[in-house]
Amino acid sequence: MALVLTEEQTMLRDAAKDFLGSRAPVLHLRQLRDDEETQGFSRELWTEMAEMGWAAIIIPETYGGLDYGYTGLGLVLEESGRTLTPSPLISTALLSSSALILSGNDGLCEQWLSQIATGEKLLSLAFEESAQHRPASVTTQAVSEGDGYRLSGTKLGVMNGNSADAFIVTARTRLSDDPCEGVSLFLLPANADGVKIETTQLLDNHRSSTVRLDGVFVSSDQLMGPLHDGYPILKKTLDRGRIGIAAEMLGVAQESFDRTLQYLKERKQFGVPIGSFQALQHRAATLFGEIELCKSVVLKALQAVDENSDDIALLASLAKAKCGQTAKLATAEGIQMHGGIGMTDEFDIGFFIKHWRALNQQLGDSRFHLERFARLRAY
Amino acid sequence: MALVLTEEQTMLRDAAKDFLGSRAPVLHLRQLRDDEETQGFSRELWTEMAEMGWAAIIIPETYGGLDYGYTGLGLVLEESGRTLTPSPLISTALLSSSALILSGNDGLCEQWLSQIATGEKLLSLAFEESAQHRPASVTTQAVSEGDGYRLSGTKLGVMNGNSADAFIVTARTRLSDDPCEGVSLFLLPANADGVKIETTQLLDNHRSSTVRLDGVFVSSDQLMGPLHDGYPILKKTLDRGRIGIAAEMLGVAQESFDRTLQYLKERKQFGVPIGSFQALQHRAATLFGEIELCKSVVLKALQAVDENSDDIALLASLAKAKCGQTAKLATAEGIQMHGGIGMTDEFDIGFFIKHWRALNQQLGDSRFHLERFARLRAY
Amino acid sequence: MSTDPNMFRLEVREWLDTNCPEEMRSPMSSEKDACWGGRNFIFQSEAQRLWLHRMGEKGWTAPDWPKEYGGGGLNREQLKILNQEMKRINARPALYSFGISMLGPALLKYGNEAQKLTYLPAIIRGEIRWAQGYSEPNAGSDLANLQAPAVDKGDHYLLNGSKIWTSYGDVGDWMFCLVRTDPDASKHQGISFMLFDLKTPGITVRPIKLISGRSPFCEVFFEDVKIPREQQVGELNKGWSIAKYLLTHEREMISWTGLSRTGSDSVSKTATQVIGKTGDKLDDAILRADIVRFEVDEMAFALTIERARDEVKAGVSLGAVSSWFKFFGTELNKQRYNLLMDIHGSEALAWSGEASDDGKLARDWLRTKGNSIEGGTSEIQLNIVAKHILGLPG
Amino acid sequence: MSTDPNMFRLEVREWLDTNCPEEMRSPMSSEKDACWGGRNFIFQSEAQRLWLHRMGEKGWTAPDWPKEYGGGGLNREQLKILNQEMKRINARPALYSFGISMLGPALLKYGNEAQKLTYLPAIIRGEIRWAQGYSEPNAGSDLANLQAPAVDKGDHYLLNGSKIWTSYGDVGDWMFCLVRTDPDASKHQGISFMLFDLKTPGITVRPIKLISGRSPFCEVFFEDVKIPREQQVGELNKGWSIAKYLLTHEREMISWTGLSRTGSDSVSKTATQVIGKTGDKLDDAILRADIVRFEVDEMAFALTIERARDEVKAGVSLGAVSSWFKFFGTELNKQRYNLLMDIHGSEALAWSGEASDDGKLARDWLRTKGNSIEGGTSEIQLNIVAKHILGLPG
Repeated sequence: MALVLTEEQTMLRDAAKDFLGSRAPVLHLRQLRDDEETQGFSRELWTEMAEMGWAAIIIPETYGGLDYGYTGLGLVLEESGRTLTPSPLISTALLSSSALILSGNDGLCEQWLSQIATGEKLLSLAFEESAQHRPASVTTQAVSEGDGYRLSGTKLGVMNGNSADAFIVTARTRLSDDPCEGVSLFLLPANADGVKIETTQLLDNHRSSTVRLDGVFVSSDQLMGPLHDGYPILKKTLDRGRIGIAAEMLGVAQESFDRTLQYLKERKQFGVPIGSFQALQHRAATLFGEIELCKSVVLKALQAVDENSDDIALLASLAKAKCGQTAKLATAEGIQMHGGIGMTDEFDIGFFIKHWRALNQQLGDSRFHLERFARLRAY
Repeated sequence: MALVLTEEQTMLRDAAKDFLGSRAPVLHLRQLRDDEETQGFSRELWTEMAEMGWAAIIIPETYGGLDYGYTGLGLVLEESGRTLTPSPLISTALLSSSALILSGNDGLCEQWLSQIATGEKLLSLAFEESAQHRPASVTTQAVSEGDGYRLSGTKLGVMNGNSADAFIVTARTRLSDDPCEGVSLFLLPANADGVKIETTQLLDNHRSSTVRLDGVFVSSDQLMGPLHDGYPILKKTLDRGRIGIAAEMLGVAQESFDRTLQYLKERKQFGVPIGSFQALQHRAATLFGEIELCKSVVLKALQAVDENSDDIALLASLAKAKCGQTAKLATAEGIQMHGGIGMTDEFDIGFFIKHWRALNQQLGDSRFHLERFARLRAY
Repeated sequence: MSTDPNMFRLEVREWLDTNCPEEMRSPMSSEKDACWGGRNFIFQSEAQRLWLHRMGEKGWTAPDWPKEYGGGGLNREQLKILNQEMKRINARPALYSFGISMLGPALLKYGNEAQKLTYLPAIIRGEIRWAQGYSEPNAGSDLANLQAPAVDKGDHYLLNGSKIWTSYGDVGDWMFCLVRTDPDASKHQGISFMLFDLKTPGITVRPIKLISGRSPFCEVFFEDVKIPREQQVGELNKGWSIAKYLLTHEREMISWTGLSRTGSDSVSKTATQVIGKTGDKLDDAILRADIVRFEVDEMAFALTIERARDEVKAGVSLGAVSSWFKFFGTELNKQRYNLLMDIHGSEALAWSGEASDDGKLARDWLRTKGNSIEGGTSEIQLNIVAKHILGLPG
Repeated sequence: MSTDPNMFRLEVREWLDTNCPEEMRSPMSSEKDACWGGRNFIFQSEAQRLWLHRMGEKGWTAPDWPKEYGGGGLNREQLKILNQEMKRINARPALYSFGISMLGPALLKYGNEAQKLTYLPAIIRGEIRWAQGYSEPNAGSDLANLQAPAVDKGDHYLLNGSKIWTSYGDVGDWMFCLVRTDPDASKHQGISFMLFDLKTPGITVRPIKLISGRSPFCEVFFEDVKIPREQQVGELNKGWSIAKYLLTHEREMISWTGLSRTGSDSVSKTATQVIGKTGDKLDDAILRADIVRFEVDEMAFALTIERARDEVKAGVSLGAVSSWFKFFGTELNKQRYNLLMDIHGSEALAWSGEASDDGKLARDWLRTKGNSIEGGTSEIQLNIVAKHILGLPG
């Protein structure tokens, strides 16, 4: 596939840009924060986003979706990175939908995907058990009991955990020397007995929850994918999520850079625009190039998912690592080049570095993916 | 000890600067190269350097030395790095003398140190067995025979191997699970039966030899230090060598930077000196700071040796790593900032990057010492 | 006091023994323990009040200032002895004061006799807490581009405009301030240095919230503020010399930031505790490579500060090199906090709640981003190094 | 030839089948296999001579140039087909030529009819090997600062001065050259573009030795060299336009350097072979961290080139972005060789001897240092990006 957008994709992106620019600019995030809205995003806005079709982009038509592919969703994520719009796009529309689709569990797909598509229901993945990203390290136990399982354990860093109607949970159903074996995936209603949710406000005003499972019963039909062999589904799901987060970080980097560039042209010091200083010019030019690199890796990775290529894992780590590094640089340069004003809460540029920090952490930070890139390349 | 030079040390450094500047500027290296002088250095000049006392700086007075300490030798090495003067300062005056002194073998010290001090005899360490620096990886065998040992094996990267009157050689006298155990040090005359020396011209025009030992007999009194336990002596010797090489790299970095700075002030482009371009100014200012860091670590490390501090190993790795990185940057910026002219052989700046490359490699490159720094700090 | 060093030491020891309250003989547990004095300050304890009072009366809050203005009048050697003796008993500083660290030296150099007699004793006794009025919203790195006009009205000036980045502007008593007294002169001319009470009518103070949350910084607005003529310091329109004198001072104070981890764990130790080791190596190979590069620089910087201190002791002046220290120290500190955030993973993302002490790590991390901006940006420091140390043109 | 694509393809296939000698149907084993043509060139084989002759006669050494000047006259689609068919049989390029890649397009755009008829056919047949005369010792990055004066003497110009960095100046036949024809005009005015035979009396050529050893670069000195008036191309004193046209061309050619490892092993593969692995990880943890950062950039750059090519196909012009490609590609290549040198340890230090192929790796490494200087320094490329893409002022 050529590394250019189709006309249709360009239209989707432009529509996303228009919608987010008018309905959910950075001011929207600021207001949510200042209003101390506890979900961290606007449910109303999510309904509108769902009406735009964004909750349904990757969902197959059979389940009420648009079946428009990951490249399309990636473009929307990139634009929502530009406006820092908080929403369940990643947690529900990307990660949970992917897990459901990949699980091949038709019953659960029918039950949930159509309601995700309309924006009515929200799901979140609950799989982390430490502050570091270690998806294979699952100590949550699922003990067989009657026509189901009893789950006990604690899940950390569950994105939008306090808004979720249900969780997709990893649990160990069989002990194994290989930590990737013996793990199963369950779909667990958030209101099930024994589920306790504690939610934390993050630095970017998103919400992350600790979900405690104290002998929670799930029936067998809530099992997603094969028993004992849910990890491959999780892994594929995470790679899709990583690529989506990379797309969002690209948007964060690009917008942070655009604003900084604008500032360099406007702000005068010593009688000239600060953008005429060569040291800043070279740094800006270097950053421009880094963002160009990100555009290529993100598009390639998104297309790889749509083509079901063999390189998804490698490209996911490439994209997550590279976009994480670049957005770090772009947002840090954003503050430094804005000077004192950039340090004030009144100014928007600081929101970008906060959101980068959270995105970079999720599903493995840059170093995690550098490590994985090397392993995938056998060194 | 205060991190400043004493008056006496300043005088020594000034004397070294005067001598090397007049007797052995970079032109001296160029002539040796163009004349295809096969030793890679001038024996005549070495005699003069010995007359200045430089071959005797660290040698105790009992063996005809000046007992002036490593800080003094480091200052001379720094200056010889500025002029890129090739000489056996590192291979003989620093490494071999250190090994002899540390070995505590009074007989060998008496025999050799006084002749090193006068510049009459040259020694080299022969301990590397691979292209990577792995001092504990010793496969050369020493088999006990009569009143001595028979040595077989191949030593690589022996500095000034073709000029040496004798080698200090590592050989395995006992097998052990710990590679650092069972290694002994021998002093081996270069003309002993079974010694074969093959010499290579290096990119900086220094000479490095492969020394093949084919059942070479050494008598027991040529054993330096305790039998089976020579590695600790080697290790201490290498740390002293690393600090000395760091001092020389500091000189390389400083001189390369000074010349580049001069060029930035003189060379005009677009009607102004190129040194007025802010991007180059910031790079120059950053490099200035890196060199300041190197000055501190080199002086601290040299003083640590003179004080026999517990931190010698950590400081040696700090100095070797930091000076290696800085000289890399300084010499690369040297060429880049000189532009096309810097790429020509006619101009001297290219000699600096070549010598940096060789120095950085010797006794472990920057990464080797970063790795070691982390290990010494227990992470 | 005695001029003989040994006698002096004994006298100091005795005086401290008698006068330093027991509660003041332990290291401060946090910034909150600092005594800033001034009319708005609420003493944490009677001991704190007493300690300031006694030290102020003795003149030892400014031990090397002349006795005639209430200072300690100590010479270099005596000052060293006083410091040693205070350290010996862990005596806390009796007073933190911009008056002592910044304004005082400027007054001693540029003030007239009346001004010295008016302000210096009050500074020494901790009666006035000073705020600094330099930066303006549109000046940025180009500090001399300040605009706030002070118009000569005979016995007073009339000040308008505003100042930004005034530390503790909301709790300070008086301000030392750069104002423009000649709008027609070139940028560096026409600036004057004035002192005034922040209670003067026409002054509004607004605290600035940073990306990390609350801050001591304020914006201060002036509307026809009357400044009596005698509160103008130094020559009229020559205030830029005083500003430069104070800035050099400030830069040297900030430059040691890079080593601010005193007392806390090293990055590598934190990493091994949080992430763990396999064998003897940290469990994250890439992070380990980044940490070792950082710690090599950190150690090299610490040694360079040690060397600089030794050189200063040996009589070498630090000069423009302080700009490089400021640059490198603040960049190191930013790196340190980037690494600490990375090490703590998702836990470091918390912004509120008890577990994270209201997101302390995240807020500290964000705060470090300002290190390379405040007190002269990194870019300005590199410009200074290029021009004043390396002698590059332009 | 047929205008129908399918027919054309068959005709090409048949012609190649008949005319491309067997020996020319395999990839070149080294640079030495390249055919440069010209009067000094020594053909390596009869097949090489024949292949150039036949392709030249056909006009397919310049397949899309107009037929009237001896070119192939192919349209875009036909050109693509010819390339595909040549690739299919591994046919080597019949001719490497600055005349075709650089001078030709400029002549087609700026030359007069007589010049086109004189030079283009000879270029196409590989009869003239061209050298470029742009840079001068004192010009550096400021290319327009060239001085070599060509004084109007009626039917000829008289040229003095010198040129530097002329590739293959010692084996070339003719030079295309920028000279100063109006010393009083502003820098970019007063430059003219001229062609002349390097055998013209008064020309001395001196090869330049680089830090890596021998090089194709030369310095060319002029002493009262007579250039006939009809060999001046384009408008007098307007040569800078031609120069700019050619430079853009050159930059795009150099920009792909970063990917020049085609056919050789990746850095990580070389590392694992030379240094070894423990378990599944390279035996040097710090090096591994550096390699993975490099390979991430390398892969991202490869994908960005792929994207740029796809965008060009989709009709987007590359424009000033080629400057960034040049910058990044050459920086990557320098990094690659730094890593390769590090990996090979002390073996990489050899400068002579058979074992090291006369220090090939060390020489290649040193040669890469010039990548970010030649064809416009990295600094110039970043300036161009800042000004022409980002629109920054100054």
